Amino acid sequence: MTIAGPRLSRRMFMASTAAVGFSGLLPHVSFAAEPARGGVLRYATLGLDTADPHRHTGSIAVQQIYAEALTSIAADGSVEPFLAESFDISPDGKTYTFHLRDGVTFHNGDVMVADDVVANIERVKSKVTGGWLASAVKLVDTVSAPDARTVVLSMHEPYAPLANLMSELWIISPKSEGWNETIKTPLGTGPFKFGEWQPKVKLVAPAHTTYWRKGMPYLTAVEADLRDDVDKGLALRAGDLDIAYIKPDIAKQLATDPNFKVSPLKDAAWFFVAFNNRKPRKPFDDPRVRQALSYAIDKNAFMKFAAAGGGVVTNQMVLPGNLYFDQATHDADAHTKANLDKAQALLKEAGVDPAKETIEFVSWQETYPQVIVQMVRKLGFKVNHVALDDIGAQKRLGQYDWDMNCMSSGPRADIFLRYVRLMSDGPNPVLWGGIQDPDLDKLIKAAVAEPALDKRKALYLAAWQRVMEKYYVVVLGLSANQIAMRKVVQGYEPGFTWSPNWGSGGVAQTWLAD
Amino acid sequence: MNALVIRNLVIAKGQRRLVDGVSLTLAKGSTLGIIGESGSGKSLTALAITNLLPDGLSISSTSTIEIDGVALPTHDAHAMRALRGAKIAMVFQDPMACLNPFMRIGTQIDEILAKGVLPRTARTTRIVELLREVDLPDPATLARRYPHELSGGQQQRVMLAMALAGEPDLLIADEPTSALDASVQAEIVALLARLQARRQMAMLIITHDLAVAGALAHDLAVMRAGQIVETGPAQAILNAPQHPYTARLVAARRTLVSEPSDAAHAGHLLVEVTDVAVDYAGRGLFGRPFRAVQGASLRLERGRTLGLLGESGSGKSTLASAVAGLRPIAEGRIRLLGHEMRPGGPALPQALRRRCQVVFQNPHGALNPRLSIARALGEPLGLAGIPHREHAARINAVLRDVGLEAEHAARFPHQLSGGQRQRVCIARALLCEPDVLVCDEVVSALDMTVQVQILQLLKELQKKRGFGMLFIGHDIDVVRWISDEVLVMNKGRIVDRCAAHELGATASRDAYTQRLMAARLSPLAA
Amino acid sequence: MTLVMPARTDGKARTRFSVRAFLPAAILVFMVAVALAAPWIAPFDPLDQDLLALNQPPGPEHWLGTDHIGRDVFSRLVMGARTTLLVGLGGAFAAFVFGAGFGLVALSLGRVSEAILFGAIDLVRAMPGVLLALLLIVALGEGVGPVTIALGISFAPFFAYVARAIYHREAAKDYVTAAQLFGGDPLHVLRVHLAPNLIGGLVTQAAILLPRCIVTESVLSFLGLGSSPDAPTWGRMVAEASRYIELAPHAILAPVLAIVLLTLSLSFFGDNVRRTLDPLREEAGS
Amino acid sequence: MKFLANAGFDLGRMLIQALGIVVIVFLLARVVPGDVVDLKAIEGDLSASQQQEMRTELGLDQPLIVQFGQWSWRALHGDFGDSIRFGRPVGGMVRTALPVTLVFAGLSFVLALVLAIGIAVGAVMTGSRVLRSLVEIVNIWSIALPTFCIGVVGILIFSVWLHWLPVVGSMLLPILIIGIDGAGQIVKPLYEELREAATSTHVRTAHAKGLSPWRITVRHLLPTAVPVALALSGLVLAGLIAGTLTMEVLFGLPGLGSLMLNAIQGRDYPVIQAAILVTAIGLVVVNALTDLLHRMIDPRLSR
Repeated sequence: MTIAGPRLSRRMFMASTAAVGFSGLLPHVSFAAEPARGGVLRYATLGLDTADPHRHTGSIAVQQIYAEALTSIAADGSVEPFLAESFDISPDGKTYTFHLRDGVTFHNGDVMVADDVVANIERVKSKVTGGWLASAVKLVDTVSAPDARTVVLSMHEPYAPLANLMSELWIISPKSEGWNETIKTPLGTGPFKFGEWQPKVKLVAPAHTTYWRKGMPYLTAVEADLRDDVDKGLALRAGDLDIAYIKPDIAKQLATDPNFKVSPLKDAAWFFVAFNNRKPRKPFDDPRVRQALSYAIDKNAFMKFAAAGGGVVTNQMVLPGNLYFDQATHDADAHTKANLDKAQALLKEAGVDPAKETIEFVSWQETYPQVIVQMVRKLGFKVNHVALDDIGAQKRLGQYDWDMNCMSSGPRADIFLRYVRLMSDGPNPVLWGGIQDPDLDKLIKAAVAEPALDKRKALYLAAWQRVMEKYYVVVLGLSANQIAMRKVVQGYEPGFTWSPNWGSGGVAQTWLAD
Repeated sequence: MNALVIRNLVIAKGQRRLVDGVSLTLAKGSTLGIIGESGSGKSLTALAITNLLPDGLSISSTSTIEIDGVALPTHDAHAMRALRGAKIAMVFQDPMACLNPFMRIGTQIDEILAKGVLPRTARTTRIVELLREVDLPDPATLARRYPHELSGGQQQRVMLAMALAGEPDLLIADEPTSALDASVQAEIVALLARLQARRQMAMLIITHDLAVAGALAHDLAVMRAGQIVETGPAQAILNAPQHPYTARLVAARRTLVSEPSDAAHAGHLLVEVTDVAVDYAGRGLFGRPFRAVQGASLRLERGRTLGLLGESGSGKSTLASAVAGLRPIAEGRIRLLGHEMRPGGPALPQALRRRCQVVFQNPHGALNPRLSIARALGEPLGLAGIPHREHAARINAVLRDVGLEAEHAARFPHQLSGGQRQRVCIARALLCEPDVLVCDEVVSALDMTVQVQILQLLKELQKKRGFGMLFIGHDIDVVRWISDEVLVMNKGRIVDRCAAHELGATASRDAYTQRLMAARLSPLAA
Repeated sequence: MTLVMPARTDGKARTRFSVRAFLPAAILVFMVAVALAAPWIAPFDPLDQDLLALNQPPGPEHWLGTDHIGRDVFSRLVMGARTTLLVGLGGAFAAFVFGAGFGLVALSLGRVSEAILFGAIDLVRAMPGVLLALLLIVALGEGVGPVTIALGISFAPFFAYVARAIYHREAAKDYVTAAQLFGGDPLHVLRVHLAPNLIGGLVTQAAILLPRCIVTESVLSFLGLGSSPDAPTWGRMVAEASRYIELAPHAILAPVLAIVLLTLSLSFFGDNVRRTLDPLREEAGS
Repeated sequence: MKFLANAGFDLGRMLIQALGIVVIVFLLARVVPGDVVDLKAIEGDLSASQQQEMRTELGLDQPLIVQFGQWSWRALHGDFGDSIRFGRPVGGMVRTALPVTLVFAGLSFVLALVLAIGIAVGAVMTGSRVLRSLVEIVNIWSIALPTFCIGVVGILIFSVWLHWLPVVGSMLLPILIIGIDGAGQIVKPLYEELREAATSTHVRTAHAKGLSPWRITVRHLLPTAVPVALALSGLVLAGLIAGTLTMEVLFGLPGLGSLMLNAIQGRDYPVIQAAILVTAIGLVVVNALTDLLHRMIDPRLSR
């Protein structure tokens, strides 16, 4: 299997953009007009936690501006070549060969060679303790560079998600300051350089003049606004930002405003209710009680609120149209509407008097969990709702002294990153109640090791069926995160993940109309 | 020609008339004194002349005030300002409070000069001249000082210099000496008299002190409850008062200057103070302690009164509170009713403490405003363990003893006059059946007529009950009249002691005592 | 132009006094009554969401409209009176207990302990108040209880200072000295002479701090650390609605007006309390 | 000499106070449940052993006293270490945040004092009904209306509707809001003090001297109110810290307040401590300055 990327000529770029087609929302760009050069793009989505791309532990929505990887995720969620112009996977799924692009330079002017890539993979393997990438790279036996433009990875065992995960293994010049400890000033290959960073305030990224995509970037700089308390909707309207991530209700409001364009990320965030699966308390260990609670939930009403009228009600972790979405399972969803009678009957069957039970309910400080709490109260349960900040929730969930939560989880580069949280030894499983199910683990492991897509999909689906049966986690629906842009922003369309820069789109191609 | 004519002055607060139909005439070049006790309206009359009445007080439209034959422009603020400080100048009671603490002396005087046409350099010279005119030493340096760096007498002289700066035709002096020590009072009175005579100003003196009025005024007006009860030449009024109120005032003063009765016979020894020193803790963490009393010795016997005479800051009150066991001593020893107190020794036992009571200067602060008189008097009874049912009878009895009625028991302190309050305080002390009564300036805050009543009451009670009395005061006449023996204190030391009747400016006395006696203004003594 | 205030005649002062005394007290009583009777007054469950009617303007069904998750603003306002007064009063009361208690203990133990313990109080005072409350709430967890305690600790110094000022002022009074001469022990002095003054001063202080407690609670809510997420307090209503001010101005206006009304009443009420509890003032007026 | 000794004593006391604040915050920050590793675990998918490893790496598993000792020793040498959340030098983060807060707080402080003194003096001087009502209104305004509430309305009107000011980064609106709020906290006591002073004996004397109302106000009335104004300005200053915090959050001003809030939320101990230390020292300096000013203005204290 060879996946080759086009050498981007201008025409090819247009073709590839058109091919995205997935959202049906093409950039409102008149390509007859020559992109204007210059200008600073003020961009505000999520934050930046570290200057060391390999050590990132928080959101990754900014560093793609200056750091790029061998692969990237296209708008439809498929993997596409990036710094590698193509890559091959051996039939046993154990050997990956990456063919590097010619003429890629780091921000210090050095040309990127295969040894640089090897050094990056080795660094992640040996130095980095955190992150989902670390556990994947641990499976790598050897990394070698047969020539200056080829990198070969061989694995212990087949590992299907690798190509996707490589989109988050950023290639940084080993000459970057702090390489041996924590990188302070990363020298990447991205269209913009890592300029001045004020944590939680801003990152100023000036253009990389010898960027590998000829003629790009058009902008002189990107200024990423990293403040998370500012009302981005207001800032956008006041003209303080060009591109911003906004809440669904604001998106609804701005969508009717001719000065703005609102467009979703192509992968959606999913909302779910999870039960305490590691140390379940009576009677919430009884699947009938969990089922009853699920019947109390009106998913339609919830999603209408959470996505401000948008969003999709389903019982799976991905949107319809996604490779891993299963229509039959979707159609069989018993919980699209609330059914309080059935819920009461189930409780009776389980011998539970809801008036005598208090549900310990944990959530973040958001409004949507309150909707679920109210629905559950309708059933007659008393609910002790604790809304906590990130750390507080993390701490509390990890104590497993709660019964139920309502959370959401954002876009991921690969479906595996969603399933891995449901595994017994998965990283940070607390949001999903710390499932401990060897059978489920087996199914997911088998899916991961399966190179053939159809079989892999079937295995993942079987795993998901088991999750639904056991009522470990109940998916409420999905809602795409909305990105709003001022009309002057041209050539930008949100991608699959939070990444603002990928092979067939992003800030490198963006320009300002005035 | 008259400098000031007031006709039918009425000052009201709402419906209440505080000054009611006062008419006065002050001839150019002469001095008019207005005398009266607190609340008589004399100060308001003075303030009305400068149109500086406090909030809420209004002058009736039928009143007229004329200066040099011209009606006061009360409704023209600008014209009033031009008049104030120039034609009319005023000196108030407490010079410390009257001077702006943030400004140099010279600047404060210059504020008046600056209203005129003098150039800056000429004004500087004039300031020095003015300060010299009020007999201040080294005027050039003094002009650069701040008020708090001056003594009380000096401050009042500065006030006078400031008043003179506008070359006034009329000088109003409202209790100009009341806040000053006795020895300074006489100097200021003399200065005022000299200035008036030299400049031939019209002067209006407002005072409660007959001696001051007698020394300064050519004519007198006696005020009572907002009305003038008697006017006439000063000496005539003081020597032969016509109105009964005036007569009472004069009689009160005469009582005090009359020779005291024979010294009481000494009973057994109650208090013996030997070489006592008392310290005040220093300010701040590293401040050195301040020695308020040094080497004081005294003896007080049953039935006798020991007077402690001194000016403010002489240490007399400190010594008294040490005797009462309220303040630790640094040196020496005090023997009170057989119990000996030493530096660092144990405090006075509760049982003894009750037998030595103190009556304070300000009856206002000595009574809790929240407690009725009955409850205030019940406090010592309750603490002595006397059953509640007996309280009423005892309280009524003691109220009668101090000249009050049983109905006063139901009142609150603010419903009583100053004199009545002081009687309550005395009654409260008596309820403890004290052997020693310390009276700390008990009459200083009271009007002259009331002072005499309280002093007579104390003497009477002492005769009846036989307690020993330590009487602290700054007024020579008062202390001399009530005491059997007088100790004179100055700067923390007892400088002189003698029998009360021996207290006089005779050469055998201490220099300080002589100075005090010489400064005494007593035109009525003759 | 004069420096003196226009004269107020006695008659005018008297009528103004009575209105001033009556109205604030009436409003406060009304608010407490509403808080007590809240479950019977509120037409809706304050937590009930009508997800089809978000940010509805005031109308016949929802008298004051609905908020951003479709809850009835009027019901929340009425029920919120409970938690608000509870948090406000609780905070002020906790501050009273911590401050006055700590202060009096410090004072009664003598000069050295006073210096040391009041040093500690100065320390709390010098800490930026919201920051201290913030840390305390993060440490104690959210909810009405922790917020109340955090407010109590942050505002305690005010009471300690008032207690100290009154203590020293009163201790210097001659009647306190006299009480000692009659054989009164410190407890007697505290009971008979200090307590009435202390209570007056502290109650006045509490009336001043009560609205500040309520507003501080709203600031904490705004910063994401208020009382429990669905127990409505006026402050939290303000904080939550502030993001939707354009879509639903009524949802913020209602609690703001309620807070202003409460504040105004309390400030006038506090003035009146001070007046009535201070006989000296009365005397000065007579 | 005594002046210097007193000032030195006060300064020492205030420094001890600053130290006390830092110790309290150090302890309190660590009582707060959760640490930065928990935060990193959420999105970073750290397994339990990875989390433990990271704690050791950051020194979070050492005894508190050791942590405090190490931190203060380095802080004494001007080294505040690296942010454990962002891996940046804390010194740099504080340095970039400080000027924002200094300018913001400073201007708000000045505005508050100017407004409060202006209104109070005006009301006392003219006795005007309008100005006296203004005293009450500004007072109630600051008691009852949370600053963030006014801030939101302000943004809506001036930024979104009128497009006069940007939402993010503009200081004009927050300075106005905090200035008025601060003025409200002190204008009433100041007014009452001035009114009291207006009836004081030395002001009466000044009237008796026939001086103009303007001169009386400036030279006789205002100096009397100085101690109160200074004491009250301490109150404003304390309120200012809370006010700047919410305003910085609302208006996205990258100052000390939002640095501190973010650090608390992220359990970024070195940043919390450094920011608090700087704030505490700032308070000490300002208090010392007001004290000095008081001593300089009042000749009775300058000996």
